Amino acid sequence: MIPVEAYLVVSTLLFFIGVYGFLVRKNLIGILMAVELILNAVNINFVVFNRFLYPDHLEGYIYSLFVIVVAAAETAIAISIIINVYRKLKDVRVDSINELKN
Amino acid sequence: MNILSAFVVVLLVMLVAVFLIPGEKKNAIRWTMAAGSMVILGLAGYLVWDFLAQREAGATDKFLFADSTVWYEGVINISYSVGVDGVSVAMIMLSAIVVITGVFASWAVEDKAKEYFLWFIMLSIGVFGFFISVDLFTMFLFYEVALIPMYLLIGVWGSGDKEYAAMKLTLMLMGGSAFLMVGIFGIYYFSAEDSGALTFNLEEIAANAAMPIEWQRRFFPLTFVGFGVLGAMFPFHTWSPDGHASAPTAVSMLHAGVLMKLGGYGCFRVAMTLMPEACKEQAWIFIVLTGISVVYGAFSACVQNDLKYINAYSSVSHCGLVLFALLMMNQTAMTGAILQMLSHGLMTALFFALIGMIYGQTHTRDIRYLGGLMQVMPFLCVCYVIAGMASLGLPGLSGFVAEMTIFVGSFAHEDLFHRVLVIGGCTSIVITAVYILRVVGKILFGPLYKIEKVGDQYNYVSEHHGEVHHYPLRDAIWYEKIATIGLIVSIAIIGLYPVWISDMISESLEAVAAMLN
Amino acid sequence: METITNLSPIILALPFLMFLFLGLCGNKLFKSNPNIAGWIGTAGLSVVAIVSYYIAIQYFWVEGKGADAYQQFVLFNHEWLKMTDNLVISIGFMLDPISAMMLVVISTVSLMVHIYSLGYMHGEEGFQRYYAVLSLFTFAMMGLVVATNIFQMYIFWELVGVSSFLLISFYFIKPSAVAAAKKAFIVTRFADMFFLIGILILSYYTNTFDFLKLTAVSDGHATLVNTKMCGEMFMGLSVTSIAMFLIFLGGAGKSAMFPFHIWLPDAMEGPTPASALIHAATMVVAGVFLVARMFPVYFFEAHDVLTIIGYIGAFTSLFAAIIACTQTDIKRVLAFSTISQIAYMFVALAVSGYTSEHEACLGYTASMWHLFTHAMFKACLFLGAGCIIHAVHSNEMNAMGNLRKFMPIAHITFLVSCLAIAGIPPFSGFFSKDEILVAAFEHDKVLYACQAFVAGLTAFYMFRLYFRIFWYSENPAHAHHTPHEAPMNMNIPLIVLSVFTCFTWLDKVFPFFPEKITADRVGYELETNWIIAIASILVAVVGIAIAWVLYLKKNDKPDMIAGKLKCLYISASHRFYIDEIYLFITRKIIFGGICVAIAWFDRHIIDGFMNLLAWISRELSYDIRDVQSGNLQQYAWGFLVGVLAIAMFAINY
Amino acid sequence: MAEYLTSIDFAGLFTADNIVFFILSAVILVCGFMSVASTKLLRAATYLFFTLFAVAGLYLTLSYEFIAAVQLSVYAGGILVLLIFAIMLVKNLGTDTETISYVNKTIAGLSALAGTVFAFITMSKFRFISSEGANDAAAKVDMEMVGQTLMGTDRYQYLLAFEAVSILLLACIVGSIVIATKSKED
Repeated sequence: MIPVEAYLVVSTLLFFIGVYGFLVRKNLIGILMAVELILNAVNINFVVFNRFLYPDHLEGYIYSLFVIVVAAAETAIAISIIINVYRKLKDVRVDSINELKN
Repeated sequence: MNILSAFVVVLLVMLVAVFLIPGEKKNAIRWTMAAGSMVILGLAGYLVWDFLAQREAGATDKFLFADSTVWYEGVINISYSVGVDGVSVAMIMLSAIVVITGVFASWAVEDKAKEYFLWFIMLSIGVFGFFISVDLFTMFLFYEVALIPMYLLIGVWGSGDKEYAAMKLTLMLMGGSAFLMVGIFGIYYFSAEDSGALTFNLEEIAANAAMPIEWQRRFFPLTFVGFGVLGAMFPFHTWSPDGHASAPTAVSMLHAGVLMKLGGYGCFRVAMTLMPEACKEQAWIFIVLTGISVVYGAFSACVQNDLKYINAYSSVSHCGLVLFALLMMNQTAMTGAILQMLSHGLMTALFFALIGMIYGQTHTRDIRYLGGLMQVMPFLCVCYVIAGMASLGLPGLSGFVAEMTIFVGSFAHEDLFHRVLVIGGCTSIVITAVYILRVVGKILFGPLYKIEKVGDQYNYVSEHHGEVHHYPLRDAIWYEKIATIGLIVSIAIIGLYPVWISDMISESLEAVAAMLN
Repeated sequence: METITNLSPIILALPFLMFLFLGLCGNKLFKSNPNIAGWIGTAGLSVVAIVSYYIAIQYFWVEGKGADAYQQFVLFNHEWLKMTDNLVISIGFMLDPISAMMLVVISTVSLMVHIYSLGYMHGEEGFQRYYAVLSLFTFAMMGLVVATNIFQMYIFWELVGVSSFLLISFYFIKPSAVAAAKKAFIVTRFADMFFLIGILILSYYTNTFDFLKLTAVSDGHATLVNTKMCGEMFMGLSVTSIAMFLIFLGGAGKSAMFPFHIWLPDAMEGPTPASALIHAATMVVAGVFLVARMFPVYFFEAHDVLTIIGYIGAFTSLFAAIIACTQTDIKRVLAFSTISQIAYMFVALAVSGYTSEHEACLGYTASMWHLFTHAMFKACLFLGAGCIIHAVHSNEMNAMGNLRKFMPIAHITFLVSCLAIAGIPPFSGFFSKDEILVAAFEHDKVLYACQAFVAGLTAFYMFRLYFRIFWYSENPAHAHHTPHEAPMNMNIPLIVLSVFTCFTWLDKVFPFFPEKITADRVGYELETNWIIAIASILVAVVGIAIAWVLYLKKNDKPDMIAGKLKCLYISASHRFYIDEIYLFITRKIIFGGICVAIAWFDRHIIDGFMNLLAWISRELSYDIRDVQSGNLQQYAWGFLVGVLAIAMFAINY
Repeated sequence: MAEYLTSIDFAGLFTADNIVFFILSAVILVCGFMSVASTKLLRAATYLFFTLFAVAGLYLTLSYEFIAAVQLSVYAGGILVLLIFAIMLVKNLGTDTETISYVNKTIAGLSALAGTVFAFITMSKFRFISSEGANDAAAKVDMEMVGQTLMGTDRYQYLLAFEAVSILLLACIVGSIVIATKSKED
């Protein structure tokens, strides 16, 4: 029997790996990937808590489904934005995208 | 409907009416404004009459025409409460006069006239709302309503370095209201610690008199300085010269004439009435500051070259006298202070109106480049002389009544130090004469300067960056005459027959003065 | 009594209404024919004059005499401004010997000036305005003398000040007139400030403004002041003395006593008839009137101040007389002469006693008497000077000479007035001045010596003036521009006034002043002190003789003497540089020093501080703006740290 | 934690379940880390793919087959393909190496480490009580139940959220088309 803590350790580590990625990545796609990691970590938590603590309901289950769906949508939008940005600026590095700043 | 709310309602109706009239129909807008402000003036006249009649009939309530509607109850208790005593009646009358003359003085505004008048009405709403309120929160609300339009009115329709001036004025006054808000909430939360429900109602707070002295000590200076900024108390007066210099005519009139009175009125109504013990303790600090204002403003005015600066510094001096007298805390001096507010409101409005009218033609306010205007525009110049005479305290005009009541009242203070300060304050009447006559002698009298006569027409000749301009000069036209005559008549009425108004004010101050002594 | 009471408001109301009427509608209504405005003004004033005469006659011979003294009536007293229950400013009408006498003086001179101005001011621009202001002045001066309380007096005091300002600046296009008006107003205003402070101190202790209460006397004390203020000290001085001295300073300002005398000579920039009315006959004696009004308080409670007044008066009269000897502008000579003569009146008050038993209150009577006679002959002199100026279009003596041939009426009346001021019997000045000298002699020999010397000087400079105008040498300018006699409406006032001057000796037969105008309002029998009288006549004659020698014909003696006394002469002709000192103080110290410094301080320190605050917050904002870099990862990092911090906080507490 | 570790039966560690879990966790963490640490983007995407795959495995161990399937199809099948397309579309992105300064790495690493430590500490403070059904790891989730939960309107049923998500998806479809379409001016 695998204890709930073990899952949580994995998800925590995965989450902070994602955070690290989010902080260091220079290009937008890399950042997006890091976000996916974070979302996965969260999903693991949802599912695990659902399974171990409230197996009679499906709240965490449904939520992680939604998260996956939203992640898909988000990625689609993000990528279309990235493509557009690339068209305009020929660059997808975050520190070069500062058109709105001035 | 309560007659007091009617002031605000009429103004709101005007606001909607002007809003609905298309911007290019300037005359329609102007006449709407004139009609509306006539109604306001009529209401104010009726209010004075009815107030006196009710007092005559033996109404002894502190605030007459009182009415109250709850706005919000729960976390804080806010109600829309109105009511007036003699002091507020006087202030409402003043505001009504200045508003209507202000409308006529801005008759010539062509640029974005509709928006101008809309903001003008907003400003008036704030002013009237402030004077009719007896609920601290409502009062504060209207106070803010009055401040904000100022920014736009100066920033958009002003002259000279208007953005700077508008920003400075607004920021300093907002800084003042920040103090004020802390003060007001302090009063709210600490005024009823053991005597029941929390309330913003001035009368109830005053009646409870439950604010502990240690809290009064903290909140009195905040509130006083908060209002004092608007009352141009030294050293928080520097918004006044820049602000007034840049503001358009009617805005200067309304600002110096009425808005600055909000400061004095608030100091009296909120700070001193609600926190009398702290006031007694700390009054001397502010007396010294305002005493400085009185003399300092007058001296500063002596060497200014811009007409509006002269008048702004003169306002600092005169408004200093208001707070100075209030802090003397006896009935006579306080009556004098209120009279001075009234008188200064009228005469400074007159001054700014006249300066605006002269400036509108010559395009300069620098007294070094003006001279001999008396030959060119006798009507305006005679009015200017009258305004000057009122300012330097000529008997028969309102300034004398106010100043003398202040001096006699303040000198009745039992403390020698205060009396010596009053003597210091008396010097201002000489200095005032100096700077008023300096202007009169320089720009009105004397030979024509930079003015050429072509046939019957006088032209002002000015050189600007090598270009020579010829501005045609004329005497006042009908709307300018209405504005100035209206103000002069008011000044003269107070000056010639002051006893009724002084009694009306004095009566309302009796209780407060008794409490402060 | 009832008639007087009913009539009395006319004296104040009519001139005021005239002022409003002429001031507001004069220019419009009488555009085509300004003279109507003048006639209306004159007519109005005639009514006022008749009423004044009637009231004065009724008072002195019918109603006024009480059991042993003249009574003080308050005919009406309307509350004007109520400050406290006791401190009430009323506008009222007090009738007592001095106010009744002043009514006569003011209405007479004012009426004469009104008539005279019809001719003198004919065709001037602003003719209506001139008459409006004259009415205002008459109103203010009447209000001043009938004041029932000291604050009413102050009110009208200010009003006469402003009408003086308006009349001096009548020719407002002339910069010198404007400057003179400003100077007059500000100097008197400066003195008025002291007056006000004096009133404040007095009313603080006595809790009243009312003259009747303030001057009530019993047991050799001004009761109220004595009980309330006795023993009050401030910085080692009696508060009563301080207050009374300050009030005197107010009077000194209006009456152009040293050192406030500087405005009066310049005030001659105004139209000459206005100078005659305001700056010779009436307004400038307001200070004397003030001291006379408060005389019981001065005498009993602040006698030291009275002594100071005496010495200030003596000094001023000497000082002004010396300057008058060197001036060449005829109006200035008259102005300095006025200063000198008013100083006489102050001296007279200072040497007066209170009770009439040993003729001790001779000084008081003499002062008022001199006020009366001086008003008449000085007005006559000024109006005469006006005729002359009208004829030769100049104020300078050099433009005149030998005018007696051209203007006989002006000549005769001028001569009469000169004789009067010089103190030659039987003209009015002799009697009043003689009484002053007697009073001074009995009181203080130093003052007497000084005043006697000044009497001689007066005779000298007045006859210098007279000879330079009417004799001396023919002025070549007159050949092609013949001076002509003034019109009748200008000559009538001259004649009327000189008649007043000529027939004052009747007082010896029907005594008026000693019997009716005394400090305690109880009359007394006047005895002439012949020794002093003869001495003063001699002094006057000597003065006239010197003037005769020097100025009857053109010669080089005056220049020679001036050369001998070069230093004195030059400084006297520059009025002892007092103006320059004032100018230095006001321009350099007050304007250049204090005002500029304060204005600089305001702009750079106070305002600078506010701008500094603004600058600091702006700079801080720029710094803080860098935090909001737009860099996503920086935000994320901040977010992370923030979340961690909050979570840490939440978990641990 | 220490107390917890001592309570573990080490002999019983090497069960099939545990071994599977360890392997999956290892894959998740190692590949996850590689996907953020890799300097080449295409490789990172590949590592991400493994991670996602392993997470799906983790769901299976919890007997949530449906969600595992969704994970595979949407994430691994959809999102990742999109990502790879994007990488391909952007010039040189797949092959360029990305250099990241050590300062950034250190700060980010330390922050992440701090977060991890904090999370562990927090976890150690709480004892998670598994309900009884948790032990029944094999208990299957009925697809009918999933369907009813998604479509029902009772308590613990999420029709509204479902609808909201569908609208969101629609919006995303439209939005991404609009954004990605080349406008005529370009």
